[in-house]
Amino acid sequence: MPLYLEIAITALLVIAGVFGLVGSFGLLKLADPMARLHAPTKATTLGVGGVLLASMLHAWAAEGQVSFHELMVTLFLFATAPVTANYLAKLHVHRVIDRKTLPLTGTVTDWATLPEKVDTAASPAHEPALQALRD
Amino acid sequence: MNHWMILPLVVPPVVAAIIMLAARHLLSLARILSVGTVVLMVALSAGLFWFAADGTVSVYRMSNWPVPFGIVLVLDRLSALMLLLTMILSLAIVLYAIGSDWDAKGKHFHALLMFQIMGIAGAFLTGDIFNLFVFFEVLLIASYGMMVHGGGERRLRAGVQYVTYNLLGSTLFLFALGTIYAVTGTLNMADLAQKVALMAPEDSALIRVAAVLLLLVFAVKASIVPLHFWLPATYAEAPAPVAALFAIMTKVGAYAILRVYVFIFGPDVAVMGGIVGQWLLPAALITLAIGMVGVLGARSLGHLAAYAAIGSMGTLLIAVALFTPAGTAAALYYMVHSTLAGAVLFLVADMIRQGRAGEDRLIPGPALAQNGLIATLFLVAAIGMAGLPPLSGFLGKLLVLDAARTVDGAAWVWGAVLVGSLVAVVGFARGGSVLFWNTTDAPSQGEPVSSLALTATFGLVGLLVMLTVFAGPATAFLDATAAQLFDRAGMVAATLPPEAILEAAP
Amino acid sequence: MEALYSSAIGILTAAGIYLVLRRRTFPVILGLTFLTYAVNLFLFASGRLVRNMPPLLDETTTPTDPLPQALVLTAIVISFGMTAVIVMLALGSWLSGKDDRIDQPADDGQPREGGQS
Amino acid sequence: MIAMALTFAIGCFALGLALNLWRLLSSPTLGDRILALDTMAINMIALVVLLGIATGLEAFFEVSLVIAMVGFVSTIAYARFYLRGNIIE
Amino acid sequence: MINRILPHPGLTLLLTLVWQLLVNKITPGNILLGFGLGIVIPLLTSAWWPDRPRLRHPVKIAAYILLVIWDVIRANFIVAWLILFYRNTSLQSRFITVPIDLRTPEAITVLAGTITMTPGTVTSDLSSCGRSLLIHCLHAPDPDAVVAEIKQRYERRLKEIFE
Amino acid sequence: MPLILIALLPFLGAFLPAVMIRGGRNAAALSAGSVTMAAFVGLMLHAPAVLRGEVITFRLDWMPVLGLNANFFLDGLGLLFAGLILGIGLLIILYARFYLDRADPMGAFYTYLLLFQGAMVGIVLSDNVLLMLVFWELTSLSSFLLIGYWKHLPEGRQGARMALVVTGMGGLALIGGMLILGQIAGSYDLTVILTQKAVIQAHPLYIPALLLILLGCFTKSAQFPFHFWLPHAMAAPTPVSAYLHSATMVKAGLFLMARLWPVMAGTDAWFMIVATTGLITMVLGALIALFKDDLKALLAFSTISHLGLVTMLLGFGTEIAAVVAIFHIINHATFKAALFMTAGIIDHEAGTRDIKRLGGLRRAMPITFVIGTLAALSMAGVPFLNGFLSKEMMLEEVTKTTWAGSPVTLSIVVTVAALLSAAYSFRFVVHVFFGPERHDYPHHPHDPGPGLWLSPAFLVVLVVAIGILPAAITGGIVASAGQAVIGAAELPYYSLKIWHGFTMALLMSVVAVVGGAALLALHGWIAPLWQRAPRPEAKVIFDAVMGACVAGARRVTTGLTNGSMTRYGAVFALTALIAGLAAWLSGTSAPPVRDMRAITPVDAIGWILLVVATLAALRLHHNRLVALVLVSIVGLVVAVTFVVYSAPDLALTQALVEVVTVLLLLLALDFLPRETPREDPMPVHLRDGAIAVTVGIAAALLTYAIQVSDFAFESISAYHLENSKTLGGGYNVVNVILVDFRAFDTYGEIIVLGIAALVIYAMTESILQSRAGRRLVDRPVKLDAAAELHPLMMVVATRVMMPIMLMVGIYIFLRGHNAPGGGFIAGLVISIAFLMQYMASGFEWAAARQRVPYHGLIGAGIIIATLTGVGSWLVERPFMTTNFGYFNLPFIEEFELATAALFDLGVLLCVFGAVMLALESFARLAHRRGERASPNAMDVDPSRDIVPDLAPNLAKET
Ligand code: NA
Ligand code: NA
Repeated sequence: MPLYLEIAITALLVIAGVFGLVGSFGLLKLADPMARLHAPTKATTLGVGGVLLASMLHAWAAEGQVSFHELMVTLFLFATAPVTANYLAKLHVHRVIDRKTLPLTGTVTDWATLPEKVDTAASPAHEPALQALRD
Repeated sequence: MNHWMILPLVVPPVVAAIIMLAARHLLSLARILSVGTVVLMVALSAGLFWFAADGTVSVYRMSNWPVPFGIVLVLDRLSALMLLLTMILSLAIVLYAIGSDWDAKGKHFHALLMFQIMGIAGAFLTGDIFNLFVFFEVLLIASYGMMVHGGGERRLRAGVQYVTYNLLGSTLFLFALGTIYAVTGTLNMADLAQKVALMAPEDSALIRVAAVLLLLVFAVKASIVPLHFWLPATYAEAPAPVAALFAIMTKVGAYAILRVYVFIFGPDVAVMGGIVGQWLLPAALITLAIGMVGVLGARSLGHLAAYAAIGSMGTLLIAVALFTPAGTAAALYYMVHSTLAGAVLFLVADMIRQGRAGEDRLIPGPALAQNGLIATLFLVAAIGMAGLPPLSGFLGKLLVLDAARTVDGAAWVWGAVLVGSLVAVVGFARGGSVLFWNTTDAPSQGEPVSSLALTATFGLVGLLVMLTVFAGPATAFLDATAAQLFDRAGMVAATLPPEAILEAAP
Repeated sequence: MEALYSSAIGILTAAGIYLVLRRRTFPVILGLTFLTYAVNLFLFASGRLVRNMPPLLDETTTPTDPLPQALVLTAIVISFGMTAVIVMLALGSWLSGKDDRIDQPADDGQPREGGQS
Repeated sequence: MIAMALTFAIGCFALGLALNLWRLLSSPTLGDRILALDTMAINMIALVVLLGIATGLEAFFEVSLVIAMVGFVSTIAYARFYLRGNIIE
Repeated sequence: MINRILPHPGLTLLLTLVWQLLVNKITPGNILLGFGLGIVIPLLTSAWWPDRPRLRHPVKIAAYILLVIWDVIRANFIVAWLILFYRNTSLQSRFITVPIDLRTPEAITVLAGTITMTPGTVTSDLSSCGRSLLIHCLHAPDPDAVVAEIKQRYERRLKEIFE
Repeated sequence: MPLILIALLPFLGAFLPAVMIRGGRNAAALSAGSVTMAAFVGLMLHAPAVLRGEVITFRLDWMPVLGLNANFFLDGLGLLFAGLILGIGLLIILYARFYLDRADPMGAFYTYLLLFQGAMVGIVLSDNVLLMLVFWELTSLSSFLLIGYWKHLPEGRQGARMALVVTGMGGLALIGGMLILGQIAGSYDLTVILTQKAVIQAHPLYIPALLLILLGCFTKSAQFPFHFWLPHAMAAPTPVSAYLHSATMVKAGLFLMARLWPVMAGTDAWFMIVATTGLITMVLGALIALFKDDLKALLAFSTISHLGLVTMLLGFGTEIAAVVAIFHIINHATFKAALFMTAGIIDHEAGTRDIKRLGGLRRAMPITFVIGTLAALSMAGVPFLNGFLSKEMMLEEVTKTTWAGSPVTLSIVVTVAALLSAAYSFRFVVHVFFGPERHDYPHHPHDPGPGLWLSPAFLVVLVVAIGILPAAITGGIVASAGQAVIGAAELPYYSLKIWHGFTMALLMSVVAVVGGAALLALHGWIAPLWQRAPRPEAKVIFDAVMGACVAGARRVTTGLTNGSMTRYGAVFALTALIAGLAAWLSGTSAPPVRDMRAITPVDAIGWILLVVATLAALRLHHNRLVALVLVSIVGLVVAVTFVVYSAPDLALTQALVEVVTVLLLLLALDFLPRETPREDPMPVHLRDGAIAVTVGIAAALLTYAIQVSDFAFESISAYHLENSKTLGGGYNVVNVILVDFRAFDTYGEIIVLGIAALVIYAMTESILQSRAGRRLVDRPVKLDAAAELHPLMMVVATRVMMPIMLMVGIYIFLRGHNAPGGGFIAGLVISIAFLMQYMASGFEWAAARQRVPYHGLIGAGIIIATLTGVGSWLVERPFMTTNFGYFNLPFIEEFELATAALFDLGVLLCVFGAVMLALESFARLAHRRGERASPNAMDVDPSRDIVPDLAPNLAKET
């Protein structure tokens, strides 16, 4: 195996390990639930990504064959991580965060997760107009 | 190769699949398919019975792999007998279910019945111990569905317990199978039989653990005390035709015990040291006692019948636990008898409930619309379950007592069987006199029993009579069956190819 | 390592049994799940534990015993079906009754609601 | 060199898993627990791929692919359940 | 005609590619098989994906992907830094509202996904009318800058790609 | 007529009355009578030969294996009893026709009666003791039906049960005794057994056999202390009492003692038990009879007394006593049946049978008076009546017998008994027929029609005739039967005549008759004393015992099976533990042969995760959702464990099944409580914990024991590894096992899944249609639920993922034969893709786009799998035999086609259909009434809603 490949693989593995660990550490260390959400969704993507890249390189180096099916794993992780994060954030928004501390939507409607609230002052006034537009 | 013997495992599931595909919403079509299939199965299993009756052992090598590397089905006298019994019982049950409209009280009765038949048939035919597990699961899961058919709180609750208990049993089954495989490296019953027989007695601990754990699994199915707890509520709450069909389910356990603990872990196998018989016999005696005490103390018809079933399993297993050809022949005769009689009892119980507008408790109520007829059937069932003459139950008991007289503890066996009969007689007499004699003058609110349901039940009674009248040929056949079962070398030679047969200890 | 593996099975079994002995359906189902894990691992180990030799003939020359794997696969599937059914039953029992207890009233001679059938 | 790096990376992800478990057990909110579970799945994917590199066996990859593909389904299901009470409606 | 057989050429292409990734061995047979499946599967699943957007500008898509990859790597370092070297109390976490002009659900999803994967931001919710995103920032001393960056760096590009 | 036919005729004819009753009561009676007459005639045709000393036999093999054969024989004893049974049976049939009320179901009565008759004839004609047992038990059963015939009477029901319990118990003991006897004698045939006297009496099992057989005889023949059932059997209609409970059935015990007399009698034990029991019974019965006011009760106790008398005679063990016993059996049958019928007539006509309410009937019922008086006097032992003769001979034997060490004690006691007997007999006559005429009867009494009195009259004619001409009438049969009983060709000297000269016996007789008359005179004075005297009431004791038994049975049953799953589970676990442990300890094990492997960091972390998650699940299991999360972790660890230990297929399966299971449990948890209440006290936890821990340790030890041991034989999997590629056509041996070597397991497994789905579907339907279903659709919406159902990001992500996942599914399916994967795993992947769609876009929306019904998929899967298997028949191979080949097409590298893949397709379809049907069913439960399906997949879709950019609502600024 050429040295540069070996170095590259080693570096990727070390970086991946570090980021993977940082992600998990962040999940433990960060204080509030929303902040914790940042740690794994990001750090681990590079963690796993690094590992997968190392795997691809290693396969190439070891068997002389290009291996790209690792990209499938990456694809899935990239496609699903935001959805997961979104769901968990909604969960916090709905169950943990005081809705008064949330910023306004800037529109007539509230955030989608939150159940209809009576004290949305603008809502009643806008309702007929909205209805008219929908029809 | 005899392709006929695979049909009981192929036709019912395909018919079930057709029902799912085409007759999901057409009860009448499902009924036709179901009855047609069962009739076909009766004919088929009768043919197989005839074929096996002369002692021919047919081996069906699935996927054409040499034994012991693939799965085999083995048709010998015993499996042919059990198959025939299953199919005949199923015919009565499907007719009763249709006649009593039980099959319309929920979805998919007939599809589940088809699967149930397949599962039971598979358990009887397979010659592979893991495949036996698979078929146990098939028949169990179908039975879960049939047991809760129609729904209702009590039934569902009983169903949860039934399933939980059997899942524990399945777990234990796998522990036992894992141990067996880890020790012997094989799953084929015949191969297992020859290898266990050749095992060095110095290394007996693990295989004994496996054998005993497996015994407990079968004990659950056969409802041997202290693993019988699932049965009373299950049988009492199950829909009647299903409870009647379950009469064969406990026999699956008994069959498995016979098959495995005669053929594989037989009483003469050095590595086993005869421990199975030593433990099974007391357990069977207690089972009989618990069952009969339950009959005496029953407050409801359902429990009366359920405990009678437990008691009859006790008697049956006493005979099994003798582990002699005579004991096994007695057990087989009693097995056929108690399956039919138990089914009759559950069907009659249903007729009584129907005639009493659902009242299940043993309390006085209005006389039934068909009091005399149903009372007669109840009498027949009670005579059968209590083992009184003139029905086959009495002959079966005599066979059991006769077989037991030379063994250690014969006095216990005799005492238990005879006192058990007495207690059962008392229990049934109490129940019957409340139900049919101690009637109030209020008009009956129940519905009359349909003629199809009656026909099905009388059909079973007719079989009991036949079993009595033709007890001679029956016992001769069963003697031969037991002899075949005890002939390990013969069965091994019939199942395994010559090159797979081991000569000496490895 | 075998000791570690065995102890894990022991702990799973213990957890399963403990939960099965609870009085509500849900923990009992969880207990059965634990028992399933335990027994699947046990059955798997009946071929003895071997690292990095999957029974793929193009990948290894000395593959591990494939038979227990096939058996466990069957067992996993079957236990999944069983779990599904008991979950449904537990649900049905809870919906048609008053509580999610797993206990059954004894044959106490009391009238039953709704009768049989 | 690669072997050492592999051991290091495996150690990192193993430690990460332990930290996730700690988070899961110590966390007050269910959201955190679900997140910890999700992170564990991801760390396991990494671990399995690392083992694949170490052994050169393709088989490990398949497992990581499948966990990556469906692992999030249970995460979403838990979250949905906690949000709505019902996961399919 | 072409439309009926090949209703979703982009998806077909993607699936063909996915097949090559899966089998990990590019051969004519595999390409053919992948392509065949790439045609059949979208036909089978088209009911579950109505109103599929038409993507143009493949170059822009590629550029966007590269941009995001770069940003993800950057994000990893930034977040790692924040995790390792910031005390929890000194992090200025907050929610911000980002009004969006995108209308295509697919585009909004890509935007939201990008935001989540990139530095210190997580897409948390959408307004009930779909006109603004709720973003949580791990450390955002200047929320307006974040809003501006998102709109400039990502939303603008996505609008070109999707709408 | 063959003997078997004589025994079976009543059985075969038993259904006739039940049918003929439609033609009226006469038709029923006539049919029953004809059957009996036919049997009687058949019997009598053999009489001359038997009286000549021949033995008629009939043999038919029934169960040769057991030695239970339909062997019958007819000798003097059999002829006597069969004659009595059929002859008196005829009279009873006639009597009953006129006795029974119009409202009584006469058809059933005659049916029961014929069943009984057949059973009785069977007993006395059986050559095979096992066959005899069959008939014996049948008499108990038919007697049960006959006693309970008037089902509205509680006394009838209770009496029937009591009789059944007592005689049933005896019958069961008899079974034991007979089996022992057969074992000793080496045959169950009486003709063989009866030749084995020496062998039997010397056998160590003689005493047990004797005790068991005597228990059977004593219960049946109402000997002390089992006598109490007989009076309660009097609740039966009087014809039954006359027939069963005086003339025939109760004599079955006597018959059997007589039958076995040649081999059982003559020992000290026999004498001590049988003679003493008979004596006590005789005295006690007579004493109680004297004070019974109910005519039938009086007769019942008198029957007990006379049965005791015969028992005593048989117990003496002398040949002459045995012959006397036979003679008394005949005499008792005639006068007692007549007396019962008389009592019945009185009851029928006067409306009461209470002696205190009767009196002076001699004028109102002269015929009855004559019949009753003659019969009663015979019973009292008055000369010129048959009772006198046999009593006289009995007394003669008594004087010759030493009992309890004294030659006179027995004589005194028996004389007292005879005296009492005379007293109650006189009382029957005097207190009923004599005294002032009374006019306070419920009915106006008068003699009945001949239908009722003909039968007793006939018997009384016999009473008198035998009394006067004993030798002429009964000489032959007594001799013949006597020979049969004592089993010797030569009879001892006896003479059947009235006058034997002045003997001790005559003196005793005189004392008895005179004393009896005197005692009757004192009756009015003694009776109150008797009534006040404390004495055990058999029925009370019996009821108390039975009550205690039933209560005990209930306590045992409900105490053991108390409905607690916890208990059942604990017993299960402990049984497995104890049995496993005992099995282990009972055997020996070889020393460990396998080396242990080192622990890697991955092992360690896996172990830690698994153990901590498991323990945490136990700790936190009350929060069900958290428990589920922890279970998921365990599942993940198990999956990784599989791949680490070389089982990628398992790992894939486990990971996928885990996801589906989580979905399933979450679907269910929506309806279930979220919390498990903390309801168990600490001791319960400790108990359960202790059980769990011990079982866990056992499981661990078993696992370890396996790990250190080796296969005792080479595993069959060596063959699989060797031939997977060459013969199975696949590199992935696990898959080849699943679809080829052990495809039949897989076939069963997909069927399990299919059934599971079917069950779940069926249950869903039945829940939805039940009350629970109505509650379900009306349940309130959860107030705290998030507003958004189907978030945009999820929907879009799913839309992209779904085709890719299907692609992956197909990939896994196609390559399964050679690499990890296959139909099952592919089916799960595809299912999850669809489930994701359901979750993301909603049930209605997603389901509306699903065209193929899941039921059909399961069905199709099963059919495809089956047809693939059946296909191999075409090439003359067994079910599921596979075939494969390698093919080349232009531009494409070589590829493989295998029939196993088709089977695997069936697996895939079935799995997919089953998973989807199951989860869809759960999802259907969630539907609330009035909920309309959304036409859109996502709640928020800006491309759909045209909402203006209205002014931001600044009012809510924080
Ligand atoms: Na599971
Ligand atoms: Na596979």
